[in-house]
Amino acid sequence: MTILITLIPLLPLLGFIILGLGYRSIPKHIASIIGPGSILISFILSVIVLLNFRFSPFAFRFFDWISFGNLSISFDFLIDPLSILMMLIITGVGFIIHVYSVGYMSHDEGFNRFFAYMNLFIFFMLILVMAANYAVMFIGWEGVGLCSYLLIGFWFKNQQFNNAAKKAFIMNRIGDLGFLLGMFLIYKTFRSFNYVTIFDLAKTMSPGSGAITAITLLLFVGAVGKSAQIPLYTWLPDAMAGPTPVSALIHAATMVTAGVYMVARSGVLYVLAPETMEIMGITAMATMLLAAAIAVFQNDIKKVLAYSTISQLGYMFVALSVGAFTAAMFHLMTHAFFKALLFLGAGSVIHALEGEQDIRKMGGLKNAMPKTFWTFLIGTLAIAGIPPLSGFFSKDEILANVFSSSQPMWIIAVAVTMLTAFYMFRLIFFTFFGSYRGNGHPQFSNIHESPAMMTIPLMILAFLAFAGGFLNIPELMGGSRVLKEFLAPVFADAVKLNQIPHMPVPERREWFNIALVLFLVLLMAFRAFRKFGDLKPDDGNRISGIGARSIFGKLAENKFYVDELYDAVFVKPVLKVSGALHEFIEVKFIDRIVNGTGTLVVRFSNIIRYLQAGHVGAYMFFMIIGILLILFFNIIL
Amino acid sequence: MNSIISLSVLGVLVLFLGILKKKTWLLPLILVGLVASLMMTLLHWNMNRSLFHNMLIIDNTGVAFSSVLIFSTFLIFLFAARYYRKVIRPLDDIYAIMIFALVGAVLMSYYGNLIMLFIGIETLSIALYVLAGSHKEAITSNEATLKYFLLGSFLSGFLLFGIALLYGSSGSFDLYAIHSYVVDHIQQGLPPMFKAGLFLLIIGLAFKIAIAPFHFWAPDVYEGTPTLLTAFMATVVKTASVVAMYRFFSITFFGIHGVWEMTIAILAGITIVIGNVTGLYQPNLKRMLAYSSISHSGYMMLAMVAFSGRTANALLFYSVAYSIATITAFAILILVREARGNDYFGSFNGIAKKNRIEAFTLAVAMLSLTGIPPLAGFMGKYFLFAAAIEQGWLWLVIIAIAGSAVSVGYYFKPIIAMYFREDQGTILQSGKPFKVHILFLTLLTILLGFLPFLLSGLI
Amino acid sequence: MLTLILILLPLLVAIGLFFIKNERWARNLALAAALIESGISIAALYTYFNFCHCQLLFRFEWLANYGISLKFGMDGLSMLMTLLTNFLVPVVIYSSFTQKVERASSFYSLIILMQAGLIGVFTAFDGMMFYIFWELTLIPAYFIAAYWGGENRIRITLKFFAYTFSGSLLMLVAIIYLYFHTPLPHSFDHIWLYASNLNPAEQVWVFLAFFLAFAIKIPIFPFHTWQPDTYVTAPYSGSMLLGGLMSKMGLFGMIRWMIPITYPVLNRTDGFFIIFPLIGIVYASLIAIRQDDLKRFVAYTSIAHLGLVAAGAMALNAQAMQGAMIQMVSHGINIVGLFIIIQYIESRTKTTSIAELQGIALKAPRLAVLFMIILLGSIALPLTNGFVGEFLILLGLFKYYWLYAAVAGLTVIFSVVYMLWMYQRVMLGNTNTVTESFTDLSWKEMIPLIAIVIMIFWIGIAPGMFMHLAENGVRQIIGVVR
Amino acid sequence: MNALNSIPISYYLMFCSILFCIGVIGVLIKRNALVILMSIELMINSINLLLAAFSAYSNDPAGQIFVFFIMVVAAAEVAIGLAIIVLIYKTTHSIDIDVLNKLKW
Repeated sequence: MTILITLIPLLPLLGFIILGLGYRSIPKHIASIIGPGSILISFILSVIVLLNFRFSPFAFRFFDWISFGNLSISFDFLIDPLSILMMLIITGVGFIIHVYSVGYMSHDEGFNRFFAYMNLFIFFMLILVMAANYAVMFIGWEGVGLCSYLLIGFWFKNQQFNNAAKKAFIMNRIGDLGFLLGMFLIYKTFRSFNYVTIFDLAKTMSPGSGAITAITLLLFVGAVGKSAQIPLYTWLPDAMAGPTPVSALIHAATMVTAGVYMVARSGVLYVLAPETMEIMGITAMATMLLAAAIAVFQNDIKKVLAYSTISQLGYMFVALSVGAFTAAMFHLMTHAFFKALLFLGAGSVIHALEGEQDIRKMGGLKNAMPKTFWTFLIGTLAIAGIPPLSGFFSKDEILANVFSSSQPMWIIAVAVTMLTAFYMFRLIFFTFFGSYRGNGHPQFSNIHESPAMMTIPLMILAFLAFAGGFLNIPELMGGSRVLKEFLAPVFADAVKLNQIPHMPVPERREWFNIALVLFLVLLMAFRAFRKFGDLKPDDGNRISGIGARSIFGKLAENKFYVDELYDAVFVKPVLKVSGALHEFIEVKFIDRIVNGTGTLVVRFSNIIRYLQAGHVGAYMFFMIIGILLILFFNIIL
Repeated sequence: MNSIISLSVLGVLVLFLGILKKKTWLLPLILVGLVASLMMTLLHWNMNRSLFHNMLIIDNTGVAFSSVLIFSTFLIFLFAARYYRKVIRPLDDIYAIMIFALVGAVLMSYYGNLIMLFIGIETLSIALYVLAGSHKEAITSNEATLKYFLLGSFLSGFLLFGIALLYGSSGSFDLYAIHSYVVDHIQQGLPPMFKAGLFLLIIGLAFKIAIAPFHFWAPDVYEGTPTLLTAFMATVVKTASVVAMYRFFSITFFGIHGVWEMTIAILAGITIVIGNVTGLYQPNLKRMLAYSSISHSGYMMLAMVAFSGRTANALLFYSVAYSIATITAFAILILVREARGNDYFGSFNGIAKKNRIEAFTLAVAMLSLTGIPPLAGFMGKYFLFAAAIEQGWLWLVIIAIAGSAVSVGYYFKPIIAMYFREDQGTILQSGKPFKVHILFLTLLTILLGFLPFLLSGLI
Repeated sequence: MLTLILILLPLLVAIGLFFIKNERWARNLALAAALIESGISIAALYTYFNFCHCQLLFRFEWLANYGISLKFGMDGLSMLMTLLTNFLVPVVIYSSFTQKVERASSFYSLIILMQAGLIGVFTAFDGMMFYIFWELTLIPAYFIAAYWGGENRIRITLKFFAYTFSGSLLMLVAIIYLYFHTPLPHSFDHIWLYASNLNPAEQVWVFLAFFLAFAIKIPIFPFHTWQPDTYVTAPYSGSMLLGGLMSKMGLFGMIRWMIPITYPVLNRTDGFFIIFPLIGIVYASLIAIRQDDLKRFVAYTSIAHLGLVAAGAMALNAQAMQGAMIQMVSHGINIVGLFIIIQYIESRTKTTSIAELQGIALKAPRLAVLFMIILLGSIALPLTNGFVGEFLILLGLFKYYWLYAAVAGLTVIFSVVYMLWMYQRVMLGNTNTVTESFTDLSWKEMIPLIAIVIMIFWIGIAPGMFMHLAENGVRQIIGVVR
Repeated sequence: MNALNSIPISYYLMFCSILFCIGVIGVLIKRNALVILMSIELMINSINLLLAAFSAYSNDPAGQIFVFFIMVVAAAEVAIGLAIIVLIYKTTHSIDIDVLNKLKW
């Protein structure tokens, strides 16, 4: 069994190594078997693991990594419902996206390189979720960051893309520093990195103790970096520079949710730190609101999806901040399905339009590429939360939990839901409805559906996005909560220790909430339809978006100038300081002192050598003075 | 004793050969004679006796140092033939005078009585006055000898006055007698007359060792004197004067400290600073070596200040290491002057390209003088520093290491010129014997660095 | 005995090489000697593990009445550093084969001589021997840099020599001073020196002397200004030896000599002296960002990295010191790798200016990959060698004082900033006129880099052996400190 | 003998010291090599006198023996000195010591 489990991450690694070493020699058709194949096998293995999983989490040692004295960091894997769930999502969705990429990247000369990176990413992601201690988790944590860097900058001819990649890595690293310090504090407090030991010890500690608050905050910094929350979210939109499958896999389905996973994993610690939970809640609120607001005004199809991802992640963090871990994980899963679907759909559109990403130049594609359209529509409905699609259930659960703990938060969450619905429908109307606005290139006539290699994955994901929700139908609707039961043992302690007050909500109220939210969502959808239902090429001001009108719109369209702000506050000053340090401190101060001592001695030498004037008389005189001084000091004194 | 007699005889023989115009026999005879007298000197090893009522005291210190003196002279004579290649006349006079000077030096390392000290010093000095001026045509040589003579006799006047005062107060010239006098009077403080005498004597010796502020003669005289004899001055004279000072202190102030140490310490400090710092600005190797020799006398004073049982040995090792390196440097200097007219650092450019051995030896000599391990110079410095630190003269040691740090600035000039600057052309014409000699010296330098125990445990 | 052979073999080879006229033979002989040396040190490792955990001691009373003995041995630390030396020197020599060296015999004999010196420094258990070999390495380093160096090498190298020499003279005084405070009979043996009893004031002075000497050698801010110029002007082999091994002498000296002898000072000043390397980390990283010359860039990055190591060494706890040891090895390997790559780039494009380079990755994927791996190693990505050490150091520092760890941790961010930016500007983007005709690495050229990459992953994934070696020594020293 | 005793030793000391100092001053202020030579002789002779006095007072012959040594040496020194001065005069046609300062700095 353990061998099978270790194979799960190792197979993608093997794929990476093979493809990496033979990135020139291996022909495409073989690469396109190795790449997805390795993932498929590890998916099957994960399924096997799931099937013979007996509801008792078990950890085992792969090998000893860093160990000396009393410190021992070993490469341990932990298999419990949570990690199994993540493994399934990663390998499953990963495999589908791999398959899709075979079609999508078919014409790219970096084909093998692409799959090598993708496999490497899967490897690290699996390490991240399968780790049994924070140190090993950190391996994955950094590794996925690296892969996202490599994949965002995949087309490295273009320095813009490289900048985006660099930005992503750096911002991730800022988070990672927090994570590291968190780990150190953990080690200092609990003398271990192992989840089990840590949580057992933590349970005994009093809630709100300083150490735990600090730990959770530092870890949360890491999560903020990884999961693109305020203030470290600006890398994610830029990350859309990478190939679309990358955006789907890394920047929607898996990597960006690592933060959520990590917080859920350390749930025990977090419930013991109410302050952290509050901070997390506020951050998440702000993030999802901001991101949703920006998304409404974006005209790049992928950017819209990117911002929607950010806000959905905020959603998950809100759930975490009220201690609704299952809900968060549930939404994580469904989000993985429908956001991957949406990205791949967008990808197929871009593919068809030969790289066009501006939705203002699209339109009327629903006839040209029906499969893409229908799947995309399903995705939209799902994310908008239309029953009975997956999004509805997951969102509803989060909303229910939030409502039971604090109404104001609930109101904001609802607002975000409305915005989500609005921008998603705006997107779909811009893209697929109305009439084609891409004047000339490419000709509407030769726009056609993507190959089966790409559409089949779309359909599979569409099915998942549709049916994924049934895993966890609330009792309210008399459903069975498979996922909740499945995850229950993991979160048992966390839920027990949860500090946030949960007032029971009467059923009628819950039904009312659901109905209300649904109504509002439909309202927004309708409003979107009224505005952008059928866009013609001529009516410019509607096309150019609402941005043109209100000042708020302007701000939002320019992402509230956050990038510019960061540039002015951090980037430019650092460069200036760097130059200044070198010029003034290094060269003109420190080094000048060093050289100065040298020149000083030489000057001194040049002075005193004139004592040696060459006149015998002078010499005698000096000597006499010397003699007199010596006699004076030794005899008179 | 043997050495004194044998050397005097040798000198006379040399003169006879000169009369007989046997030019070719001269140097072989001298070298053999020197080796012979070296042997004779070593025969005295471990026979501690005093001759003529303590006029001469034959002890291991004396034996060791006089052997060193004879050996250095031997090394210098190795290069004599080369140096006087162009001269036709026999040169017996110069060689003879050198040997007589050596006799004086040996006397200084054996003396047990101030009379002997005086005679030794004067024999040495008067001989050197002549040698310094031996290059009669060269005005520089004339100037050198004049300066040396005037300053020398002037200072030996003070030396004599000192001796007289010591005699007046202690009633004897015998070191042991003076020692007993000191022992008696040290409690109620030595009388001013004695102190005056003491310090005048010290000053007289300090002049010979070239300690600031009595060092002024050194650079000028070194520069003006014919190079071979400069080597003689820089090594033999210095060693002899140091050992003379050591003998005086070790016997008259046996087991007594604090009368003269602070004075010497301050002088040493000044010497190290002036020597090293001034050396930094010198344009040519010869003058630079003069200043380096000044600074080295400063270093030697470290051991003198920290007077202990190990001082003699430290001085011995240091003077050997210093002499060997200096002689090497002068040997190369002779070559360069011959080939390129002058010894400005510019004329050393690119020697390493065509004369690898010469460059290598000079480099080793310079590094040894700088005190880079594992060369002899380093071990020498180590013994001095160790002695000084043991006695707690930390500030002096700090000055000393600062000096060594500065000395890198000038000792590396020839190295840089030879290895890293572009070539100037003329190759140095050094015969095979010459190569062998300098390699022999370099080997000694390295060997003493690796196996210091050959010399470190002697006395 | 093995230890003695390890020191003597290169010495003799170095002397022999001087007299070899044929340059091709000279360099091959040098490489052969270096490889044999590595073989011997592996044998030493084998005996160390299998037969005795003893320290392969060699002892010979050299100056009995002055307490100096030729005492050489290999505990874990020495073994680790010796392995590093004997791994890097062949790599350095081999990588120099790709370009023409005039007077090769002298060149290689100096390199081998330096190797002898380094091994002497790392294996010396006698204070005076440590000092002697310490200086012995300086001479070949100086000559290599000054003879085969770039423009205005004379001034720069003389500055380098004088600066480091003054520092080590202070150390000499400190060592002698200690000697006279060792229990009777005085001795330079390290156990005696550890046992020397000084009053607090003396301790401070001795500590300062040591600290200055090592700080200049490593170098630690603000004593680092000789280093960038020297790295730039020195030939590549020289820079590799300086950055890869000579800087380690300082750190090793700290761990082996300074800390066990004067740790009370570190305790009393609680961590004041750690502030210098910490400043150095931030300062050098910031400066590195804007450097245009690749060698200068590497120089500043190494100041930052070594600052971290020094901070770890002075944090006086097992984790940090362990990390420092591992990180010394890793940094040595990585910086040599970087220099090799820069050497290849310059040999093809005749420039080291970042601004002039662009898009090399398009032309040379192999170079790009190897470069990226080494780069990841030096930004301390998990599973590469950089991480293990950096992680432990930061962990230890955190235990010492969390703020220090936070500041030192900035290297996690900065390293990515400057490294990636450099990589982006040099390797990525589209080619320009300079890099138009850039040819990819030949297998011959790849060999040293592959060796380095293997080490990077070995230490990164399975540091067990290295940890074990380091632990053995570190435990002793921490034992002394406690 | 008693005539000698009637003069205290300190007188001799004073006298000789003054003589010595005169010699020193002569050396310092004169620029003529010959005069300097003479002044040095004066110094040495004052020392001779002092030594003689000391030896007489401590009736110990050593002092007076030493005086003879000094005389011999002084003679030799003077011989050399004059030779040198002649040499200088040949080359520079002057015996002013300040003419010769080629060697400096």
